[in-house]
Amino acid sequence: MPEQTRRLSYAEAVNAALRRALEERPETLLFGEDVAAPGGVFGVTKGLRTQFGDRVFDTPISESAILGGAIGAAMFGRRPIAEIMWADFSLVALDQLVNQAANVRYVSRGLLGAPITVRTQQGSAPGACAQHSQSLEAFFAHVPGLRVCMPATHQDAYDLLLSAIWSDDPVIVIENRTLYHAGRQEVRLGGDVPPVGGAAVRRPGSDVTVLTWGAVQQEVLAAAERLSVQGIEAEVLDARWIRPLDLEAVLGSLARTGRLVVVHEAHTIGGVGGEVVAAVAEAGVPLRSAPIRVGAPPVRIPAAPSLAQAVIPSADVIADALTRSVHGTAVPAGRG
Amino acid sequence: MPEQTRRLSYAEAVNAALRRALEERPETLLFGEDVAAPGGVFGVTKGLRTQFGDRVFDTPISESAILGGAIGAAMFGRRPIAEIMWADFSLVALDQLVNQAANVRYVSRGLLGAPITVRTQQGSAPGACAQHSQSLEAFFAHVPGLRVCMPATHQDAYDLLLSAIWSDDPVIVIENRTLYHAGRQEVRLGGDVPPVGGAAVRRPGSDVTVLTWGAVQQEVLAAAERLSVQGIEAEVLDARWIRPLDLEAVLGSLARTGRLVVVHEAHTIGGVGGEVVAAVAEAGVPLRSAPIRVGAPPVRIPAAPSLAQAVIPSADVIADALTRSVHGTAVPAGRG
Amino acid sequence: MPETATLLDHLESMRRIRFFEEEAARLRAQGDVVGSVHLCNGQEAIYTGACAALDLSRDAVFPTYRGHGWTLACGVPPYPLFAELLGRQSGINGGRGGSAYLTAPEYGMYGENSIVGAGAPIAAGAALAAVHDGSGRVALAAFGDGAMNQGAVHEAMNFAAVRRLPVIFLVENNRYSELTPIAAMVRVDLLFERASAYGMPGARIDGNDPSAVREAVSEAVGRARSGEGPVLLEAMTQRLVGHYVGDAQRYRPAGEIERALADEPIVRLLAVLRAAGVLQDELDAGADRVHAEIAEASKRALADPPAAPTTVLEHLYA
Amino acid sequence: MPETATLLDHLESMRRIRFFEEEAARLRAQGDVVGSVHLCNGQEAIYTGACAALDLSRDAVFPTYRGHGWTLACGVPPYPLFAELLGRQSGINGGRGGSAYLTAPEYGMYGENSIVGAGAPIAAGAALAAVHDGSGRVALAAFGDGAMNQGAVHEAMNFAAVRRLPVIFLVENNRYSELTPIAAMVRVDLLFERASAYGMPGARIDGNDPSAVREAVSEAVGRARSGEGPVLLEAMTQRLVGHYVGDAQRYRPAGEIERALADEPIVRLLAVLRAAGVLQDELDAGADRVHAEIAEASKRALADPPAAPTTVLEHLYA
Ligand SMILES: Cc1ncc(C[n+]2csc(CCOP(=O)(O)OP(=O)(O)O)c2C)c(N)n1
Ligand SMILES: Cc1ncc(C[n+]2csc(CCOP(=O)(O)OP(=O)(O)O)c2C)c(N)n1
Ligand SMILES: [Mg+2]
Ligand SMILES: [Mg+2]
Repeated sequence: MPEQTRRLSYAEAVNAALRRALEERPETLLFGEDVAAPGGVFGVTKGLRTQFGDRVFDTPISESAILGGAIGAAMFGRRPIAEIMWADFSLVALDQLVNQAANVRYVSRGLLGAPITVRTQQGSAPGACAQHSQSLEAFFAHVPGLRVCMPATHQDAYDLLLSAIWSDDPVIVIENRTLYHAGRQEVRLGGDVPPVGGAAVRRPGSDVTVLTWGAVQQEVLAAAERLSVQGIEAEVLDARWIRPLDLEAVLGSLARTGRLVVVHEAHTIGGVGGEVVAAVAEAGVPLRSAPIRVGAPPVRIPAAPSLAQAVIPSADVIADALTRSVHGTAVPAGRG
Repeated sequence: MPEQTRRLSYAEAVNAALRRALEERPETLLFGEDVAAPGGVFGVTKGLRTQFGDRVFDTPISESAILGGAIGAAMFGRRPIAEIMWADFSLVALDQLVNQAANVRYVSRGLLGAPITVRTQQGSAPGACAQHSQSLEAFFAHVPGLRVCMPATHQDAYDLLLSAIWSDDPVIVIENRTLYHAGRQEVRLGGDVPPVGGAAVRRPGSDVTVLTWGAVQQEVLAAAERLSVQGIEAEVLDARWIRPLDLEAVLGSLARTGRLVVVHEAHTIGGVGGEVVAAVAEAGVPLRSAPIRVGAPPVRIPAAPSLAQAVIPSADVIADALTRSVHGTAVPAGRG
Repeated sequence: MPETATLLDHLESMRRIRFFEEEAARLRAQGDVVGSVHLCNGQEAIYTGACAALDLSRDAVFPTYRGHGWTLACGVPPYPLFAELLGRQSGINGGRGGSAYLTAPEYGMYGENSIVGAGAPIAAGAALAAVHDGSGRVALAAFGDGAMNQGAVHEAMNFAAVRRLPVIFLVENNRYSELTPIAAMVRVDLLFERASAYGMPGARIDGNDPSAVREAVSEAVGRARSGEGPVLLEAMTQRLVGHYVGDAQRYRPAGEIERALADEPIVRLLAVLRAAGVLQDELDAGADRVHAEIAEASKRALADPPAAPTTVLEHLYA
Repeated sequence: MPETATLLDHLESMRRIRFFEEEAARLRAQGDVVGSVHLCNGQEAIYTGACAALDLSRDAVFPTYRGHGWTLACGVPPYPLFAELLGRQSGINGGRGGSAYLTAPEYGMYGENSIVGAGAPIAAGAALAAVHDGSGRVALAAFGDGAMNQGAVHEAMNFAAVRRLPVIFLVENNRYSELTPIAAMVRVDLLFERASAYGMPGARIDGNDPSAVREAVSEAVGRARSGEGPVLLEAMTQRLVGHYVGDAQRYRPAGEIERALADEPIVRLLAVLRAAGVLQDELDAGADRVHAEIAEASKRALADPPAAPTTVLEHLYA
């Protein structure tokens, strides 16, 4: 597909990627709850049923059938793109991803594969209940055999989804519904489909490295701008891919900043931030202050905005963590 | 129940705890697949159906019904003990633990609770396939509202299970089938039921702290003994409870040893070992060498023993990690 | 046919639900309530009829995110319910549950569930407890037609049938799953027919007639209390509104909602009552009373302060 | 009735499975094979009959951990299968799958599944692919009676029915789930009766007669290929052995296995062949041939080296 640039919303960028995949890869299928005739509960898949007919269809409310169906179709040569409306709902059918999709290639030593793309979205949004607010990337990222990405920009909504669909491995693409319709941006369409993996620098800086992923990136950038006024320059890295994680990029940045803060919306305990901090510590990189994880405290996500705001990482909390990291009020992370 | 000591297998210790709970707590129920008439596929629940009748029953192969049934019964005042035969199988019904059990108390602000105990077992055993070999504690440990323990000794098989049943929170007790019938030990029965939480020192040492949990502890102790001959004294801590994690015990030991190795059977990437190393790094404890995680490499667990042995942490691999930690061949974990 | 007094009670109950939903829609449209709000306009007869058949001092219902009607029919006053939707500290769950996940066990309302089908095994579990505590309690699991294709519902029904649990599975069949018609969900849309293969009775009932629902649920409760096990009831009804507030409903065929408006439970019951000789004035007076009650509750809740974050970390563990 | 030649083929196929399982039991008892081994002695007619009805150059079966019989019936030679059980490098999956999770897609055997019921939606997905690639391929999902109560199986059946997918759901009803009889699993043990409410045909068939299975599956394949959608077949059979090698089977009523032995597929087919005039010598010669084949394959596999750990990290990702 020839390169072109268009102003699109995040949702339209996803739609453009799906349209391109359906056009260029005849073996793709797109299905899930409300994705076809209604065009998706968030309008992301609008127009695809009309353009591609039966290759785009609505399913019953049966996540095991959706995911298992995708796996079986992939084993038989299709390239299914399945939607799980909320990441929270994947928990009724996680078996199909962990015990099934992740094993197909390994056990058959490559005779079979399960090149499925699972599109979902997650996170907190005003008024959403505890069963519609979780950030579950840690569940997927712990599974050998799965790939996991979390596009946080309009461009990545397009690029990462295509990388996922083009990949011959099962990939979980975790979008965020608060981004879908939050304004339009220039998005480069067409061109080569990027390979899986690789972090991106969203803001260069020399004082502290902030690794983040998902929609909370906007809070991180806001905090970084705020601190810049105070002369603290944070380098903001967007992991983009949670598995594989681009540790080299993190270590490269740390070599310059010597300070690490990891920010995600998910609960800190057992979250992927722990993996990052641990990997850095194992690498033995000298740090000038103790690493800091910023995420949700140990609590369920309450529905009332006044309560949710108190637990979802905000620019304030992040700025505070960055300040502590730089002013080293935290105990230094060990001496040789 | 009066204190007494008896020689029991790990399986008999579990059985004794269940019997005590069924005797002392009339509101307990025990159910799951093959647990009643057959006495369990591992013989763990033998005799309980005969002694307690309908309070112990066999269920269809319906994990969502088993776990959801436990939650509903708990909401109505029972204290169900449900068995999920393999932790791998919990993935067909994880929703009931994460989206349901974990939310009951929080959303109702304590008006309701879900005091369920889920007994399961996990890990690799000779010949077990990739769908019967996973160590999934990281999935449960990431969920606010759940408690998670992994008894690795005969005494803990008894004590921790009782703590779980007596707890008013949903608790996942992860046993290990390779321990069930591996010999008898003295087990103290009766007495007070210990509260939830708390690590245990399995072997004192001054050179390096090894935090571990689950059956791999035996490999850790073997490695520690081996190194002792070479003059390296490892302090082996059994976390026992993965959530809540006894970080104080770890920090206390590190204050003496200054070196950390975390060993678990689960995959290292995204595993609970990352949480431990990250929490220690955040605490800013000065370490004399970089922390090391030992776990399964990124791969599915193959069935052939010769292959499984190559991926499950062995005493050799652990001893090597301990040596690297002590001889600091690893890059020191940062200078102030 | 039940006596007029009973029918008037049903009318008031259904109006309370309808007027509550109309006010909730307004609050959502205004932005006082945020997030997804799923209204039950048109399905009121199910909640009114079923709750009239239950003994909520001991029985319990396990509904879905579309649960305002169930909550009101269980006896929760409109004020703390509005407050919950509004995220107020005075909400029935202090704002933690919100519109789609609130709970009021003290009224026999054992919690909405925002995971489709997940409430069915939980209700079966409550029934399991009832078998063992000898309380004679009955659990009622309510869910939609689309939920019938969720694995957990299947497991719950088989589990309840094989163990003869005192649970009632009540399908609110409005023939839509969110934005998708039932034809895309099942090949056979006679959902009650699934019951017999599990070994329990199944029946399709008129979900727009509170008396019919009450009768069917009463019979099911009787069976359950006497140890005869579960029942599957398929209550035929319709949504007069979108799946959520803001749903443009482009997917609904022309005339469908208009036709539904002619047959919806309140319109129907009003006709019955008029035919029974109840005066229009009396009926209007009743409407005014409930309107006033709702308006007052909404106003009061709106005036309350938002949920206080100070205690947000409490009650995660016992 | 099929001609004698066909019946002799069925006999050889069933004997290959039976003798393989007898040798596998010996290898497990000796400790050459480790871990759980689930044998299918007594259920051979299902695999032989079903595979005879499929075109395995394009169709595919999705069986369970009790899958040695399916694997052999699909044409996988005994040698690489023994080698897989033994964890040898020469195993059909190089030892990665083992007895309970092996796969041989090149033979139309799309993998055992050790998660009860999980293969059903995957088979439905393969059928979905067939609808789109115009290959006319059919998928067959095989699972036990106990799996019928797993949510994923329910979802798969409804999904296949509403989308008219070319998939056959074949229940191997041996009336046990591990150590528990079917009475604890379901209230109605006529499992095929669940089919009609999904909108697909369902039938109970004689799972001890390969010809009956072949006929029923052929008809189902015909329907599927011509776009008429899925079918649920309940093949009545029995386990002549334990759930796994080592299962003491204390849970089985006295005389049950003895009765089963009188009606098991090989005994029955031998009687039919004798009645058709086939000489005992010919039948015995056939048995000797297969015994020799199995013994040779086992011996050869035993002599092979264990799976080499050097490549254990390969093929996790493409
Ligand atoms: C497991 C799961 N899958 C999907 C959803 C998203 N979802 C919420 S409501 C709904 C439609 C439910 O339809 P139905 O069961 O008929 O109930 P109704 O909304 O019509 O009352 C869906 C798909 C969910 N909440 N949970
Ligand atoms: C989801 C899941 N739950 C439980 C098990 C444990 N398990 C393995 S086989 C089995 C019994 C299956 O019975 P059935 O479906 O009748 O098949 P059969 O073994 O009789 O062939 C059970 C409960 C499993 N493997 N997966
Ligand atoms: Mg509906
Ligand atoms: Mg069976």
